[in-house]
Amino acid sequence: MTELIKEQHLLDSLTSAFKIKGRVIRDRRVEVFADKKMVSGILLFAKKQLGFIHLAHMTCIDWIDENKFELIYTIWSPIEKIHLFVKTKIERENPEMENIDSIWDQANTYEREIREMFGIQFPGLIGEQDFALEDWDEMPPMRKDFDTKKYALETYYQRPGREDAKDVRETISERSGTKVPDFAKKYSREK
Amino acid sequence: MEDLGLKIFGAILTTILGFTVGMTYGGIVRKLTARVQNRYGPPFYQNFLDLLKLQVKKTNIAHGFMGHMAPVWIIIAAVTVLLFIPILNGNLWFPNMSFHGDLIFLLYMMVFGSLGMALGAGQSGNPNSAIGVSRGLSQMVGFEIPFVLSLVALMIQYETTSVQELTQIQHETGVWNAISNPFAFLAALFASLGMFRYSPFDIVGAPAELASGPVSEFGGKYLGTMMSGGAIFAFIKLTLYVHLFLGGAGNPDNTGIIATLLGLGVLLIKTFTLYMVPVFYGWINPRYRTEQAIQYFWRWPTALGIIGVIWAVYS
Amino acid sequence: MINDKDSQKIVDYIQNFARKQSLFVMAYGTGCGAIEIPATMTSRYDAERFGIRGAATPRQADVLLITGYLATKTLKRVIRVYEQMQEPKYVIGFGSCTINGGMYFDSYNTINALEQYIPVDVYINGCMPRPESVISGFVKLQELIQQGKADNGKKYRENLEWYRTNQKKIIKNWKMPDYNW
Amino acid sequence: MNIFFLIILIFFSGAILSFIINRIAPKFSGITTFVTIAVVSFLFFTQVEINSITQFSLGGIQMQFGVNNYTYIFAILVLGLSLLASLFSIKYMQDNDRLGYFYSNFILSIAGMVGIIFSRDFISFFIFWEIMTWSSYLIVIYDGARSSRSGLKYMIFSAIGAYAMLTAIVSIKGSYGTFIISEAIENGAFNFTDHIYIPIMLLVGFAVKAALMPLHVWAPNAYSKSPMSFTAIFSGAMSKMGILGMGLVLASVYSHSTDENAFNVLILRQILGWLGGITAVMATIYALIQTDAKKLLAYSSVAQLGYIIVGLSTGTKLGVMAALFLAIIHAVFKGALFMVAGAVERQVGTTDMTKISGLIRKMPFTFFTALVSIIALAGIPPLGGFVGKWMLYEALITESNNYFLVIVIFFSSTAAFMYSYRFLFGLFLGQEEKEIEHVKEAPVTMIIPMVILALILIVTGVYPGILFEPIAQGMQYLGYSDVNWDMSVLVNVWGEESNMAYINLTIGVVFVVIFIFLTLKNLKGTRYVGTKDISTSGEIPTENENLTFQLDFFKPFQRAAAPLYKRSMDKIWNDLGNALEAIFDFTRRIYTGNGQTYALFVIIFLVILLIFKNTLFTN
Amino acid sequence: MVITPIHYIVVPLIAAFAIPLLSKIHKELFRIVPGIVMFYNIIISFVLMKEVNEVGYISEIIAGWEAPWGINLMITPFSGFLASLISVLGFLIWLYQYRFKKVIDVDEIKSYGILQMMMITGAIGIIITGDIFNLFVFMEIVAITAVSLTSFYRGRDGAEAGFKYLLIGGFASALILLAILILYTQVGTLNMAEIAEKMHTIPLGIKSTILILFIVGFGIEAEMFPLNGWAPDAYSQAPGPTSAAFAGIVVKAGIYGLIRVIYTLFDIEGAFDFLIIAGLVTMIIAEFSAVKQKNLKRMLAYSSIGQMGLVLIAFGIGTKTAVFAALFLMFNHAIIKSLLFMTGSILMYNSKDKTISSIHGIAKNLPFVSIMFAIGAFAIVGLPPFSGFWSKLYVLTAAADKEMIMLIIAILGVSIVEIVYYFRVVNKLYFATDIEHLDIFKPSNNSLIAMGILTITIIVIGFYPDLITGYLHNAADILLDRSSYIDFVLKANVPIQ
Repeated sequence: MTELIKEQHLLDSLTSAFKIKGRVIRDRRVEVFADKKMVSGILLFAKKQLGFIHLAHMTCIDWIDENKFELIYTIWSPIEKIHLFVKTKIERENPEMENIDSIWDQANTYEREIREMFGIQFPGLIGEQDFALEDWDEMPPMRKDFDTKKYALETYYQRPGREDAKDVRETISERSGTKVPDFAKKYSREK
Repeated sequence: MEDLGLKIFGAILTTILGFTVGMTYGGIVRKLTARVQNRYGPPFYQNFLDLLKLQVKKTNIAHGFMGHMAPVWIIIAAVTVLLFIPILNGNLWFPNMSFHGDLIFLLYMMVFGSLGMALGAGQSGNPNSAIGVSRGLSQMVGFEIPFVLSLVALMIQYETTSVQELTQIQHETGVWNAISNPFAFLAALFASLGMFRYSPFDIVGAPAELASGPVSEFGGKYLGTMMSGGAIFAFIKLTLYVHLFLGGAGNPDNTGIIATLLGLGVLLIKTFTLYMVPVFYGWINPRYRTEQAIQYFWRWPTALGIIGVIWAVYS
Repeated sequence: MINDKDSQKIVDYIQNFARKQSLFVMAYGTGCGAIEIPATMTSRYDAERFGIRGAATPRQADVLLITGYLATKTLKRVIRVYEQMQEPKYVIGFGSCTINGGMYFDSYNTINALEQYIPVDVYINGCMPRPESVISGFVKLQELIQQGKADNGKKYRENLEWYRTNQKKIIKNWKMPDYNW
Repeated sequence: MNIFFLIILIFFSGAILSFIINRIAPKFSGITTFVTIAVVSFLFFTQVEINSITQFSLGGIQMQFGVNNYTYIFAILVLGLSLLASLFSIKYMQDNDRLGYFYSNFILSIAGMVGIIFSRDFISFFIFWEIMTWSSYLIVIYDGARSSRSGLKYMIFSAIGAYAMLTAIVSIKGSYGTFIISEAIENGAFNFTDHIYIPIMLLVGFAVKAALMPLHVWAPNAYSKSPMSFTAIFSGAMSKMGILGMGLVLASVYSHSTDENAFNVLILRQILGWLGGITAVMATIYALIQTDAKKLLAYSSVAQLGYIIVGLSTGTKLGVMAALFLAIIHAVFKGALFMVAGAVERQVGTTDMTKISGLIRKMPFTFFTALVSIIALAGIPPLGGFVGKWMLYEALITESNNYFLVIVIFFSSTAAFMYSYRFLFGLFLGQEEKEIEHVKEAPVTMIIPMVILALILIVTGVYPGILFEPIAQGMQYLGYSDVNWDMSVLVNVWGEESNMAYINLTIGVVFVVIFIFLTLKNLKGTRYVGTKDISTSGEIPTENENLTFQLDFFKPFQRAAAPLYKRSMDKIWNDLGNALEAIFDFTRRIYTGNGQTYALFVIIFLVILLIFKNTLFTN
Repeated sequence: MVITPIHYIVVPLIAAFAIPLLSKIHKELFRIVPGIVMFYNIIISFVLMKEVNEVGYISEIIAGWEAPWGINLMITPFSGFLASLISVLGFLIWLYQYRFKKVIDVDEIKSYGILQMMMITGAIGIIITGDIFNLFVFMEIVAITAVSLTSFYRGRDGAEAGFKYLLIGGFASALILLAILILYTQVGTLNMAEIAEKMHTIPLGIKSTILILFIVGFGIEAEMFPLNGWAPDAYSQAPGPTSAAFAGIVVKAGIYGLIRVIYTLFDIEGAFDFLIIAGLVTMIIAEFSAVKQKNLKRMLAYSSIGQMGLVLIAFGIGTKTAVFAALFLMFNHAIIKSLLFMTGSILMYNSKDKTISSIHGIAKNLPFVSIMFAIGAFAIVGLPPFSGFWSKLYVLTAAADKEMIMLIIAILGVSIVEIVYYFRVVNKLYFATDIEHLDIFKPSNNSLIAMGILTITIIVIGFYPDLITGYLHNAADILLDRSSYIDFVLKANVPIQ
């Protein structure tokens, strides 16, 4: 780990400033876990003080077992050449997150997508309710508890002969001599 | 009355000829283009099939009265102009009303069709159509300048504004205007690049940019009629060029059937050769922007045209 | 004379021949299939020798080529384009996705069978179909046209109720203009 | 009572009457105007004998009234157009205030024009000219503060022109001892040998009204700011008064030109011709970037007047005939077009083309007029405009050998297609605007004059001879002998002829055939759809969305022709105006307001005079 | 009743002394008596004018001493014309100011009517006298009354303007007096006809010096550049009716002095050319300055100066047509500029800061005044069919007869400038309605009548100039005939014994 000095240094400066946990994943990858309320402060600090001027990406993961959404902000410093992942978890019930499009304009796009796909509200977000979908009034489709197959079967005409569509992961894993991991089985389409 | 009957017959004959030749040339160009692109290409009669298909479409959409009238205007302009230029020099088979018409009339009458089409396109309300019209009119202002310069050069060189007269003079002296006033010819040739709207001057239709420009909203019989008008116009422009610069075709002293056919042959050869100029130029050039196209015409072709006029005055 | 059956046959033959030999294609490049179109049209496969060429607007087009999966959002546009085309008009479904949803069969926003929403003349199978199969599909369409079996515009008009029901089922907010059929 | 005095009396009493009637019943103000003009027209065309002369003296100056063949052309034009415009005006001006003011000035300006027509001496000519000018000025500023600036501009330029003219007039009196026009011509006032400035000054005076470059800058604003029913006359007839004068002067100059001054005349001819040509080009390219239909038409008027001046400048038979023919045709179609703009303005409330589109379904008759007039304007066969253009080109190429001017004119004429199309497209075509759904066709009294003008255009296109007859007689008065004309055949100097009737017959036949073919062919299969139903890559425009392409319509052309747009005459005049203002400011400062300074002035003046007394005063 | 020129002087003088007494009887008589006097003046003028037009000259000898020893009053058609013009204007101005609120409200109202009347009397005196010293005396009367009228409103500005006028006017008096002194030393007489007869005996150097002194002296009154510094202030600060009187009466008297001196007294070469140059410079500078003025009355003042320049030009051309034109011009200027000052004053009283921009759209409230102002403006810039056109035309014709093309261009060029500033005002009067005018100062009916008479005159003369041209031609003829004037005074009028 001696070669990851700049990463470690970055992590140190962040943890000392905010009292948060974090780790160096590998070279040029650093992640920190922050409380919901601290996120915007960390991002602003990273942007203004540490040179992370670019919001590369922003996404969301639905940890349905923990009953939490995890929001991940990926920011990039062209000087340090490090990707910093700022992760935070928020409750699934009435999810709400601070709007950061005042820090980066492009956050608006990501936030609208997340709002549409996961139903997370960002107060003060400008833009139409519809982002990619049109006239969608069901549960936000990227949530784990949304059953897309059931929805498709109900909504769309299914051509006969398509019922044999089986979960082929078993077969593929057998063919390649590996095992299907447990977590994958959990989310199998065939309950 | 007998004369009138002959004229009507001749008019129909001329129209059919112009239409056929124009369509065929278009087909041949498609074939040649395909060969240049290392393709097999459609048959040379493909244009006829396209036209027939368009004409037998079962439904047609018009956006209003001007939309309905647009193809009519084009055909009026095409046929009228066709009737007023000599197809074969002094041949009675073709009614050749050009005794009465002259170059200025032809210049303006050609615009008649464009204006009609522009109005039709305008009424459709499609923004692409309007943009196409705007570009087309702009480009027209571009290429008309060298074109008119070359025509003026011819007019003052021979003191006539009649196409028929110009052809006759070339026939009598045996010297083509292209040789007696090469600058004017070159200017006109450059202008023809814009006139035929092949690449790089295909900014009006501009595939992949404006849908198909002014005709965006036309289909079926309207599009078909416009296509026939366009084909006749192609023939008109070519014939006009041949008669103005390339010595014309036909022998006024001999109007027998064989001589007529011979004359037609000469006409076809000359027109086809001329037609290849813009087509060749188009194969190797990508599309200009509108202002580039206009400025293109306002530079060298205009200079050539001015030299041509001076040449005509002092020779 | 026109009412004469034989002469009508001849007229039909000629008309169908022209229609078959001159197909203006409105390629609706919805999915990954769009990449196959250039290959089909250019030097190597040269679809133009069959009289197939691109059309820029639906007004001029004869064939609507749906190349790939159709999201519900896209379907709305496809229906509009189809309705703007003028008869006779043909539709080619291109790729597995248009047939049964393909790999998107369980997606929450992709339709699974195109012919439920607009009448389809020819399906071309494959994911993606290669240009050869595309051309073969077109040739099949040409055969149908020659036989006079391919006029689905009329079918659509006659069964408009049924198609509309299907369309409205998935396009919830129906804000399409009404056409004076 | 003498018929001329009677006409003037009727006009003036009509003006006063319409002013008074407005106080009592505003509705009848317009009708009074119409009746006044109708009565005068009737009297003029029935009672006035051509070439009769009435002599009288006013203020010690001999004056003559009378009509000759040449001015008779303009009489037809002025009275005909005024009659139609006043009919149009009744409904157009209906809802406005201060109708009395408008109509009395309306009548006065027409009185001015008619007076100009039958003045045979320069003084009454000038008086009527000025009456016409200030009454039209008062109409230009009718619209209030918005137009007061353009009104002032108009008045200043008119004054420049009028005073140039007055200079020439008094110089004629001083040098040739007469105010009578025909006598002045006989005495050689326009010989162009000595007193060259006399015809030039007169030409400058007329050129202002004819909006010749560089004196045209008032025209676009004045034309577009005054009420349209007046602009129809303003641009159609009043500008022709300038043409009337120019034609008279130029014809005399040319017919009296001798070998000694041939070169001078040639220079004059070239300068005028080129000025006309440049006017045409510049006005055209400015017309096509306008977004206000009225302004577009105003610039277009300037351009068209440029053609007419080019025709006059040739001085050849065909050229002058072309100019006069174009003058009449221009009056007709521009009158019609301004009426169209007026009708649109009244029905829609604006003529901004970026705000209007798709009126064709709402106002079909208006569109018909606009279409016919635009075809005539663009000079496309088979309408009258083409005949004029044809003669102009023939004259330039065959008679005056001014080849490059042909190109300039042709460029302008081709570019004119662009703004012609812009006008039709901007107002009538394109998608229908949601906001103007309520719009209806204009009232009948507005439609009738427009349609009459459109029909005149069609008839003169087929039988230009109708107009050639009076023009030929008028030209004989100007000294052009042996003017040939035929009912429908155009002949150039080289003996080539074009038969308009023949051409029209051909066009008509082809039209009928194709139209029937297209209309009957699968009649049931043809669907007429609304303009919202367009192929927009599948996207559906909403109700309020208007996709019509209106802004920066000719942007590419503008970019291509950018050098032409750089120099603007307006700017040059503005700079000149600013420089003058600076001078005015400087002179104002001479008066310091300080008594001592003034006393100093007196002493200095006294001293200077005493010093220089021997040079100043001699026995 | 025999009417003789002496009535011009005697009646007002008696009236002036009588007014304070009469006012004890009734208050209104203050204002009415001057009007009666003015009206009587008109009667005298018309009678005399008719007579003089037939006879040629009328002479009246005062105190029994014959010319050249005594003082004589001379009525020529020229002076008769001016006298009637001044009388008519005087009466109209009286009519205008009668019940003129802004004048009545001031305390010095008693003196106002008398001053006005005396000013007019002085002006007429200048015109009809045949004695050069007498002329100087009348000049002084005019100057003194004018100065006191200028500072009538006892404000700071009025006082300043009055002071300037006093200063420059003092120069004028001194110079004229000096000129008369030198003249007297040379020829030993004060009678103008005799001076004129003996003029050729004076050496050129002295002669031109005298002329220059006269020119500068009268030039000050005639508003010649650069001697006219007093004028804009005086015009703008004086009460409305007085401004009109200045333009119509005082300036005319100054011009008369100048012309009488140059045309009758002197026989010197170059004086006419000098008049043209001086007039041209005056006109150009004044009209240019007028453009930038913000105060309407100042603008009118400059315009008035410019018009005077034009009159000087016309006199300078010196031909018969030119003199006729100059007379016509004087006539026009008197009636039009009076009208403009009358209407303009009313407009100005309605503006808070006395600027043109503050009377935007006032035509709505003052329709008649505005339209009369507009007609005045149209007339003064010379638009037909108003009277101003004809005079301008005759001036130009006169210039053209001498082929002075540059002069014509200059006159007309300046006319364009005139159009600019007058039409700017007309535009503003009518077509800017963004300012609300509340307490409007409206003219009384008698003012309206006075202005209306002037307006109608402008229009009538515009349509039918022959009404006065005949008389003016006659006046011009006789003005140019220097020897007959001398002969009449010195020979024909000598009583045969």
